[in-house]
Amino acid sequence: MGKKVALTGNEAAAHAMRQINPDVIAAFPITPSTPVPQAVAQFIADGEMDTELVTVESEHSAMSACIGAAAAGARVMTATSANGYALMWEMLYIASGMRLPIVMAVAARALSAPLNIHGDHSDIMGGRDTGWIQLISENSQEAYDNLIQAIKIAENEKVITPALAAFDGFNVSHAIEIWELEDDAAVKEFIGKYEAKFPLLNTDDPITHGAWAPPDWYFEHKMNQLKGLLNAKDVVTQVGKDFGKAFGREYGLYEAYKLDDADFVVVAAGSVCGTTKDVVDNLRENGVKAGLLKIRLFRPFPFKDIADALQSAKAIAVLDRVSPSGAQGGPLFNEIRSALYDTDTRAPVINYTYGLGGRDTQPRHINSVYETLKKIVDTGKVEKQFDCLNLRGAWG
Amino acid sequence: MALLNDLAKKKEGLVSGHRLCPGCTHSVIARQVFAAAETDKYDIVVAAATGCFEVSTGLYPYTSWNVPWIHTAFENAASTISGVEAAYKALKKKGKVKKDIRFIAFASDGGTYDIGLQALSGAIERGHQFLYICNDNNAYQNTGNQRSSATPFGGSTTTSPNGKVKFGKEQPRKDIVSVLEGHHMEYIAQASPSNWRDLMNKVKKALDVDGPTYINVIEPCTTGWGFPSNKAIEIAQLAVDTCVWPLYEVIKGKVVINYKPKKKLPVEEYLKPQRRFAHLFKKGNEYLIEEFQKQVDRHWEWLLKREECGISYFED
Amino acid sequence: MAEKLLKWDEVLIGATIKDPGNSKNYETGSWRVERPVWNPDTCIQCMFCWVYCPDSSILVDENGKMAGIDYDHCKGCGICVEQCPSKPKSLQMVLEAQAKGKTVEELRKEVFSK
Amino acid sequence: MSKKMDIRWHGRAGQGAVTAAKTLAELISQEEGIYAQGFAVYGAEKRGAPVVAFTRVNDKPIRDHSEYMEPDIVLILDPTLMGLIDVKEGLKKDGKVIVNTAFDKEEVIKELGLEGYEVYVVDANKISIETLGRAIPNTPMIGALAKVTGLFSKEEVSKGVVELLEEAGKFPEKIIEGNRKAIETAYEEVK
Repeated sequence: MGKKVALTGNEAAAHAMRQINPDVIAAFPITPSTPVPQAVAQFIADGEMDTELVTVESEHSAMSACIGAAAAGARVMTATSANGYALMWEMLYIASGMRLPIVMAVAARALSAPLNIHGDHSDIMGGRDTGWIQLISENSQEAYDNLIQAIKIAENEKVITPALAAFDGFNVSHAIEIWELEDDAAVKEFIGKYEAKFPLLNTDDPITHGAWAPPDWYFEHKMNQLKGLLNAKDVVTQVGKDFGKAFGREYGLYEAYKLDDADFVVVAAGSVCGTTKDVVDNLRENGVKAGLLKIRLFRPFPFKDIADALQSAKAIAVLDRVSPSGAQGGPLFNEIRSALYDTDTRAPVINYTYGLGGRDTQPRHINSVYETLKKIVDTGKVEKQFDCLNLRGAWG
Repeated sequence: MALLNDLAKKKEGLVSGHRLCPGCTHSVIARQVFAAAETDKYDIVVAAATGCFEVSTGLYPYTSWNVPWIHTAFENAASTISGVEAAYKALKKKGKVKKDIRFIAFASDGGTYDIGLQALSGAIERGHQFLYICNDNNAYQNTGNQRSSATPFGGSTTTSPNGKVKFGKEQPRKDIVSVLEGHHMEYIAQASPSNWRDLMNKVKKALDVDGPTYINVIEPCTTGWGFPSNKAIEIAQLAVDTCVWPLYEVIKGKVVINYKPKKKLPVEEYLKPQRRFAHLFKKGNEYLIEEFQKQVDRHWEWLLKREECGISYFED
Repeated sequence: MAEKLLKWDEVLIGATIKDPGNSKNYETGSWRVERPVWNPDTCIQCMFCWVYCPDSSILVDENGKMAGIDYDHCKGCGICVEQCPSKPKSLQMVLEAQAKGKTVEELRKEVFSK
Repeated sequence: MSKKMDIRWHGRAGQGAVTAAKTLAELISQEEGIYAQGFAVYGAEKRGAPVVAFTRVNDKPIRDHSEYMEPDIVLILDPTLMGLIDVKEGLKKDGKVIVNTAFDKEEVIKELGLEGYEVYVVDANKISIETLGRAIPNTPMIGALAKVTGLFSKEEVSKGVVELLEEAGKFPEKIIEGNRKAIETAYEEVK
């Protein structure tokens, strides 16, 4: 049986790491994920885990050391945020291209400039095409649960691909919440033992890791890699079910909150989903058929499943916690619109950017989104395809 | 040191079929390194930085490596090997790895003096066991001979070309050994493949250290430096005999010079056979050779003085 | 040897290579313009050619002695000839054109009988 | 009685406002059927700068992650902050204010313009100096909060904090005992 604890999202990630007790963690401090390697270092200092902690001199070296350790045959984890994640960027492609099931906790944060240490999704969305599995958590409980599941997903024989479990910087990373910490032994049993496929340290069978592939070969390797990433979808479902059996909290590819009969649907990821659920409940009490589709698995993007889940919607608002940066909308918006293109019921889809650099997104802002959706359905007209929440000055 | 006949019987860590230029000394150095490693006592695992050596020896689906080998990127051979070494410690502790393993990283000057300096410094400071070998070919040769901070004064490269108003690289090369000395590691050395016995001695010593060690090796580049492919070893020897490339060790901070030429040759002897220095011999450029000689002399004198003073960081 | 071009679902994950030292199957001997020819009669077995060969192309017998040249891989750089200390030199470079169609023995005679 | 309440803590960086919010959440996590969330607003404050921390208490799991709050209760850990901050910002009409101060309640009400609000005072600095030897007002303020809100009885709150300190395993017996006394004294003295 687990026990109720009052700990932050970062502490949740650190406890998951303690229980997983990976062979190697290589990490560099960066706000807001710094408390993760700090807590890990303390666990090691107290003899509660025996991981080799490599306190590297940069995030680039953090991911490089993770890759070296994973190729060597170790189970490997790390944590980062924002600019640190960006500094890893080159190595993120290399980790996935070399098929090393490294698992990373990301306390998602805004990227400079201007410098800002607070929560948004600029980092993980910037790295969405690095070939990593991306799970996004709503709260501390999910940060903990997703990190544990990420190990099983990443290491699955059909997948063997690195995975990250993200949670919002500060909103979750630094918020104390009450959640269930499971038994050490139960977690250990759930994740099982790890055997690397091609360990470098097996000197009897020397392996070459990281050869370069000329045009004759590169394409085949990248598509082979993509297959592994795509295989993660079914594995995420299976591991989510198994997790439910083991710990009573089942996970799917996404979470449908009062979605079945919803006319007005918000699609979002991360901690704003909790705030949105409160708003949905409130609207439902007032007879408004509001619903939420919470993204959990962002990469690989389960477009078919999500399009199916959105069939009842009469109008959809997608919330992106990142600037569209010149695209037609935010990355989540583009995925959703694209997924719906092949379905018969193409509800109008609008896009909001919200919460950049830790800007507060309150129930009243979410409420305004549902009001806009209602207006779209009532009038049949979309006035603004793209807008911002809680931005000073009207956008456009 | 064993006879070459004995060493020649050993299984080679690096085999033929690689795509290095004819006369390239990258592989010569690596072969000497493997010949020196006491593989009856330990196994070797190698990490490589992106560069000529890496692209030529790990071109899918071929590998020239007979030992476990990993390449990840240009600037991080040191951090990659530190991850491998951390995994070794972890798995050894858990009994999953039983053998004794020593770690070697190969990089060139680009991946060491420049883009890889931070990762190298970090890995050394953390104290991982690895021998870092810098095959110093004085420029970014893999991308076509662009200047690096290891390019010597006056050297013409594709980004420090000799021209109508410029004479090649205007700055002296970075003294990487001195940079690394600040880490107070147990063993640093400079070697040349021309002096194979000396190089092998150094490799053997370095691999005996349970911590980070570094050997800076001159790697004459027939293509980038501009000399015939059969002259590579001769050029290396001239670098040693002119004291352009002193053979020395820094053992726990104490300088030991391994070779003092009976007759120190003038730098012209080293510069002349190389196309990259050809412009220095044009009329009116004599002052550049004088400056080159001055820089070499100053460094050599400084090394001699340091050897003489014999101070170590550590108590012996 | 022509390599077999595998399909995307046939390659090992992560572009991993499981066959150590398989570059031996790639013959760089074809790059050669000149080739070294060895004369065992004057060879002093110093093994300098072996220690300086960039292409591991000095063949070694079970006693660790120089036994010839691996022409499948030797790129013809000429370092071995340059570094050969015996007097007269026990290695000489000849143009590939000159070597064409001749056995090692025939060529050796031709080069070293002068 | 619904246990739903929103609490705002004002202190200076280093005084333990965040720790107090965390401790309260920890106390609540031991109870069945009650939930808490604690967070702070982070800038780049160094020691001494004013800080704000928040605690949400509810009888349902707390999902809202926004920072916006109309508090039911405001705690002021540092009396010197009183002129600098707007204590009343967002405070509900029937909201309560608990102030760490040596002044009388009437003086505080007048000073802060808190007429119409339920104001409580406790000299947490004096209490912590007497019990712990240092002015660390956060634990006594938890005692005062327990009393004012009725969330915990005196025994529950002092036992709860003592257990947390013991569990942490890094505090000497003297400190733990001092904290127990501080909480109980503040519980009794808040008025």
